[in-house]
Amino acid sequence: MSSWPLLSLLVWLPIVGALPVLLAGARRPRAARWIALLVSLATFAVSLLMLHGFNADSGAMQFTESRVWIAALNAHYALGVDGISVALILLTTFTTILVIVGAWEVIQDKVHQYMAAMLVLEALMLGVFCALDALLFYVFFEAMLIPMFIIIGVWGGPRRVYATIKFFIYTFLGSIFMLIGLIYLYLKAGTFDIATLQALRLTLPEQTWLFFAFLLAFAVKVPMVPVHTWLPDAHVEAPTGGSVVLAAVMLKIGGYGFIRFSLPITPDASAHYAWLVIALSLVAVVYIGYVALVQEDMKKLVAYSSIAHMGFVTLGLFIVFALLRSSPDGVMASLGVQGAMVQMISHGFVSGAMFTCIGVMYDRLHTRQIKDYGGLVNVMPWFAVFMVFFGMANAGLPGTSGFVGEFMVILSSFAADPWIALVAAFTLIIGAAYTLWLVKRVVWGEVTRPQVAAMKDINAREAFVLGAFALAVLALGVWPEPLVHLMNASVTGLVQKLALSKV
Amino acid sequence: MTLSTGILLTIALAPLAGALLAGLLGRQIGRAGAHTVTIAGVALSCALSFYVLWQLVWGGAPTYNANLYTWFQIGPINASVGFLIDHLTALMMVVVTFVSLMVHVYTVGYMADDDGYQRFFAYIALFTFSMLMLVMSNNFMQLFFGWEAVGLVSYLLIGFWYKRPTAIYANLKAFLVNRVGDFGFVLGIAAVLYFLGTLDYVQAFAHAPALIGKGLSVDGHVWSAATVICVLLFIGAMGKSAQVPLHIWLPDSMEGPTPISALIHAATMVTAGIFMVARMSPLFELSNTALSFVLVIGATTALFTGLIGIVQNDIKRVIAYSTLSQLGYMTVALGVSAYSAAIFHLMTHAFFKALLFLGAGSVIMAMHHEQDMRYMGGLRRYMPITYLTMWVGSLALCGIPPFAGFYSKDAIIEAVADSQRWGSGYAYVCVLAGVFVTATYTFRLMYLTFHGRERFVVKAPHDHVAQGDHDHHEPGVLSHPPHESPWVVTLPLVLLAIPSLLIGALTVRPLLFGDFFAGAISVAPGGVLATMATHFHGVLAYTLDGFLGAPFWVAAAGILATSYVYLFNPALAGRIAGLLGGFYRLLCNKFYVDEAFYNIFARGGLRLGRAFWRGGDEGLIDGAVVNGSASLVERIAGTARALQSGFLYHYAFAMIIGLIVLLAGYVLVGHA
Amino acid sequence: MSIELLAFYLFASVAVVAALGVISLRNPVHAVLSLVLTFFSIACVWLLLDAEFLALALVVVYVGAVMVLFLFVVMMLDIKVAATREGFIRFLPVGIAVALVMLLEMLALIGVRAMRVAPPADPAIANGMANIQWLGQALYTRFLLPFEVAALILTVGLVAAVALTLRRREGVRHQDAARQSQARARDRVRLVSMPAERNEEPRS
Amino acid sequence: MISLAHYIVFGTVLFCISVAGIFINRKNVIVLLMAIELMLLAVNTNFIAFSRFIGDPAGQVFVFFIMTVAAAESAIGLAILTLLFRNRRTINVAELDDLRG
Repeated sequence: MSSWPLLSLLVWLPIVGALPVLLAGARRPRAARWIALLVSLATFAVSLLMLHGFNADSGAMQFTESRVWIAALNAHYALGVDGISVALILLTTFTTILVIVGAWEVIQDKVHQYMAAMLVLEALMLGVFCALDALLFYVFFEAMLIPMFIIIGVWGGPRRVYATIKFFIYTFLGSIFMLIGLIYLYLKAGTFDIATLQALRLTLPEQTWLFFAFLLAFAVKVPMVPVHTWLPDAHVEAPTGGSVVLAAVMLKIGGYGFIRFSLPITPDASAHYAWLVIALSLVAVVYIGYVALVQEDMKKLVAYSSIAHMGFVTLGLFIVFALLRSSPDGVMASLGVQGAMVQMISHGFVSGAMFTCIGVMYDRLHTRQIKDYGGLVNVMPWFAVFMVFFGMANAGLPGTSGFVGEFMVILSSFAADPWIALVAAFTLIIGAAYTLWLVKRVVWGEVTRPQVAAMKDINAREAFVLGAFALAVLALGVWPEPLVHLMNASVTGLVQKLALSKV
Repeated sequence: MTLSTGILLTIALAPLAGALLAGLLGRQIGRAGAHTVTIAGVALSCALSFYVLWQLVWGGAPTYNANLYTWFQIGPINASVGFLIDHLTALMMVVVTFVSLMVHVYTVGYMADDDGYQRFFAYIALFTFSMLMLVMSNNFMQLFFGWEAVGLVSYLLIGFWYKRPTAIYANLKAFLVNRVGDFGFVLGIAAVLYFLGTLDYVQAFAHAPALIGKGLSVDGHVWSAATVICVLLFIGAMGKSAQVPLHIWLPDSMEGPTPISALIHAATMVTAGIFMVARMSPLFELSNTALSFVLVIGATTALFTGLIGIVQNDIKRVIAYSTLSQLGYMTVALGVSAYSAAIFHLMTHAFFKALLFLGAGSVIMAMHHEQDMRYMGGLRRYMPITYLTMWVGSLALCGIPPFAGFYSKDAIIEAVADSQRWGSGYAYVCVLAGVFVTATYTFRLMYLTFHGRERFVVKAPHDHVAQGDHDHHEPGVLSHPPHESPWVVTLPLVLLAIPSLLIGALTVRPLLFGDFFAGAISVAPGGVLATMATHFHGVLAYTLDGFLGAPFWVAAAGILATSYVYLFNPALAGRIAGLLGGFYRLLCNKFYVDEAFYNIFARGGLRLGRAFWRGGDEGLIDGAVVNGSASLVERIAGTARALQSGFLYHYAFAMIIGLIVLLAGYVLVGHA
Repeated sequence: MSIELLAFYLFASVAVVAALGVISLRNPVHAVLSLVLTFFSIACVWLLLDAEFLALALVVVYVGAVMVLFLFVVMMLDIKVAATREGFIRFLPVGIAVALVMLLEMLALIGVRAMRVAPPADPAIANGMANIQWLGQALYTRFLLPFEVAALILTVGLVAAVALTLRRREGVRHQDAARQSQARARDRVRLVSMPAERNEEPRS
Repeated sequence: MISLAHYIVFGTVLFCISVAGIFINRKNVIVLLMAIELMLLAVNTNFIAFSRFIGDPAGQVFVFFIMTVAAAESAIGLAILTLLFRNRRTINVAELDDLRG
């Protein structure tokens, strides 16, 4: 087990697998699809193997491997995972399969390129979650933009150029500052090794600068208000699969970045400016909730709801400091971080499923306007079951995964400050309002348009994708303990790090 | 003898299994299959619930409290799924499963013609599961799970006829208003975890005394921890149990089929809030402030929603407002620490209100889904069983001795009268006036429906196409005369009428004045019920005393007045309405609470959202900052572009002028 | 007033007047000739500075080569004088103003008063060399690399000027030595084997 | 006695005349080129004067290079001018705005 470079296999398998997909060429889309599916299944299998071998009782990095990469910069090709990354890796490999199956007949143009782009995207995202070297992380982080850029730009909607450029420049602008921060850290520490950087002592002014550099990069990715406006546009223009990956995995990289970089490298500055992040998170919950309420485009609505849900992630991560102040044993703080993590995983499933649902509708009617639908339950009963289910999950109903993270974050934020919890809990109302109003207008009611009357219920392939999502959502909602246990040691380790000042 | 985990699991999961079978395989197993599996599941649950109750009460089994599995565990914080079975739980389980079983049977008749037959059975079985999870829970997390799950099923069932715009409006409204309550509830749970460090009931109650002295400083005013916890939790109860001002969803929920109005919106789900507060009695006892809050809210609900009930014409809405009012009574009981009385009333109410709803459903079936009482009248000749059972329910509702409602309601009123808690004076006025109001709307309903002249005409249909179309018919015109409902409908009526008549007298001693709830409900020393118990000298004496009490005479006054108006002088009703003028309009418009909520929260929310979206996202962030920076670059570049005239001499001038400026700079600044 | 100073004023004033002619004369040919005069006068001023080599080089290079080139171009091109002169009056005040402002600024900056110093002894003579030797020694030792670069620049300038003005006119016959030398017999001569007479049936 | 100031003022005057020339003859490329030559000459004069008064041959060497470059420059400039005239039939600068952004 340990002799195998399992993580390298995980990261490179999709890239290597993308080659035959590309070689299958435009004339053999069937072959391209099947190879892509097999590769994604194999990658998932590797990730399961990794899960099997993972020791959840240890908070240390596991499956580590390290080779000199750029000797002049003392940069290493260093990979390793802890509980937090394992959870996100599983989310990535799982989602990719569903995205590939979901695109099966939907994508008809340049199938091989689409599938290859998806696989490469998967590999790069896995790389981000595995990297233990900041430079390697940065390379994966930036490279990830390229396949996404292509996916939106080639298979996207009518305003895809605007959306891609907005997406790219936004993200790039943020990550440039991160690069500057990393270079500073490198000059200071002489290495890009993340663990060393985390242990590096830094003065408060230094930390402040670095914190804001990281904040900008990850806030754009999460996205946090007010740097969120790329997301609705990108989602609206992206093809279904692109939206799913974007919402399910890419946004999580922002949260992951906070966990790997912002919090442990600049704990004092993070503590100092936690109020800012918390305020922005709460704004995300309330303000974005209201904005989501009035959206007329389904994808925009779900995109905005993603922003609101990701607000819980940042909230859960940054109330840690207040919680450590009030109860130094770190239990409540762990609860907050766990909540943020569970929320990330859950949001991956729920938003992925929501976008798949919208994709299913879009494939039939080629519109995403809410007013063009209505009464789907009459013609697509099984679809309605899924849509209502995922709607409920999006609204955070207990028993679905959407509830777990929100619940944990609200519980812990009350301990930090009841007012924070009060505002955060507002999502219960507003989240239900926009989601169920969407469900009401789309699913319920009488069929009023003849086009809707002609819509066919989901086929086996779509049922498989939605069913897989539904199972994941349900499993996580009914029994989150395995996930919590998987991450517990790592989260505890993180919280312990945060409790110590680096000044 | 101890309770077995297997039996408890079976109680909870049997309805779920039925729901899944009927829901997912509905087409395969067919209509008969669907109702067979769900009824079997619920019947099993019901039988086992009775067994569990028997074990606990007569078998001497100790309270069961165990976790089934860990939901999550972070350090010492544990959230689990588990059961806490004591007398209170067992009583609730019996009530829930019994009413549910009755409703299941009844549904076989009521929904016989509906396309969504299997779906309906799946929903109500799922509801039973959720409600059982709620009452059997041993911790706050699972309580919230059940709490929300019953809300979900309620949402699905109110919108059961999803083609009706009013139905899907009502279900959205119900869910959202409930969410407002849940908002408080989840914060309450968070407060419990924060102050008590656990989510488990038993541990939390054990730590409860530690709350004394703890507080939460809000804007300089320190609120005691117990007050914060209890008020927040009670906000949840206000949503679920439809207390003013979160009551607005319940009348609209009558858009759902009648069986669920009986099951969910009368007997069980809406009483979850009452159950919850009773369950949390060790916490509520610590805060007089919170209990006064509960008391005032409950009293207001009891009187004012009852008043609205008087002017309603829809038979189901009258009962719905009556439910609101009765929930108010229960809440009042909670507010004066008479938790047992609340639970007692909850139980009696579950039986007679389910009976009333199912009876109303029977009437509605007979009237071909006409719900407006103005087109009924004189039905007693056509449907005697319904008529008689409805009378049992009505008398129970009015609190006439010796019907079940008398014992519970009288106890509540007496408890309020005895209570010294802040607000109890107001509450006493409200509940006593409420008795009059209750009698009025109940007898009005009975008279309008079953007595007086027939206000409908029977006309044979001209063609057979219109026959099956129940929803769109001329008001007051029936295609064939009303008739008594089939046995699957009347059997539950009879089975519910029996407890409506007897359960009060049979159980008043242990439930109210005995130690049935010892260990489950805790009351601070000197509670009103303890005082009342000292005056209790047997059921018979208690019943006879009832005829001398103020409530009986108030009720009698209401009955007499209503009888005079509706039996002998029907024109008087309109004249009274005219006389009251503005107040009548206020009642018809339900005190304008719906309008206020709609305008402030729904419309206001949308307007706010639009303002945020257009102004904030599109205007400020995208317009000014994102695209603004892009267009700024463009504008600067455009200006700079004009400089590139392409004429050489312009460039030469620029150089020369630059040189001059540079030189001038040196001249002015001086060179080193 | 020494004879040198007198000479300086003479040459300088001629140069200035001729320079003014350069920028103001209507006919380009006259302007070029006026420029030649300026060069000459300046070369004389340079002689007063004991820079014999550069003065002569100026005459040889500029007057002999560059100015001829100018004249050549001016005469070769058919320039419409009127068109190029438009705006002359309009820009005159501005030009004068700019020039005057600049002059004043420069003079103020240079601090002419401080430079009213007598010239030292001729450095070349002081080193016991002629000016050309003095210059040559610096040029081929300290400035050898720039010198070579300057040579390169001149070559590039030469090639560039030729390349720029070279044009291949269509329809004009000209010699292409490269193609001539590449010519092979089989490109030019085609050997055709033909039977001496036809063996077919005779024409009717 | 001819002081350094004489030469400097002379060079400055020449320089300013050529600046004025550029301003006044903005349409005629040939005069512009000539004005530039004149300007270089003024600068050269200063170089030589300083070289003479400081006693360093570098100034004169520099003039040498300037002359070299100026010769190359005017050769190429005139070549461009010829080419321009051949293609455009004009050397009026007012009509040449290909560089416009």
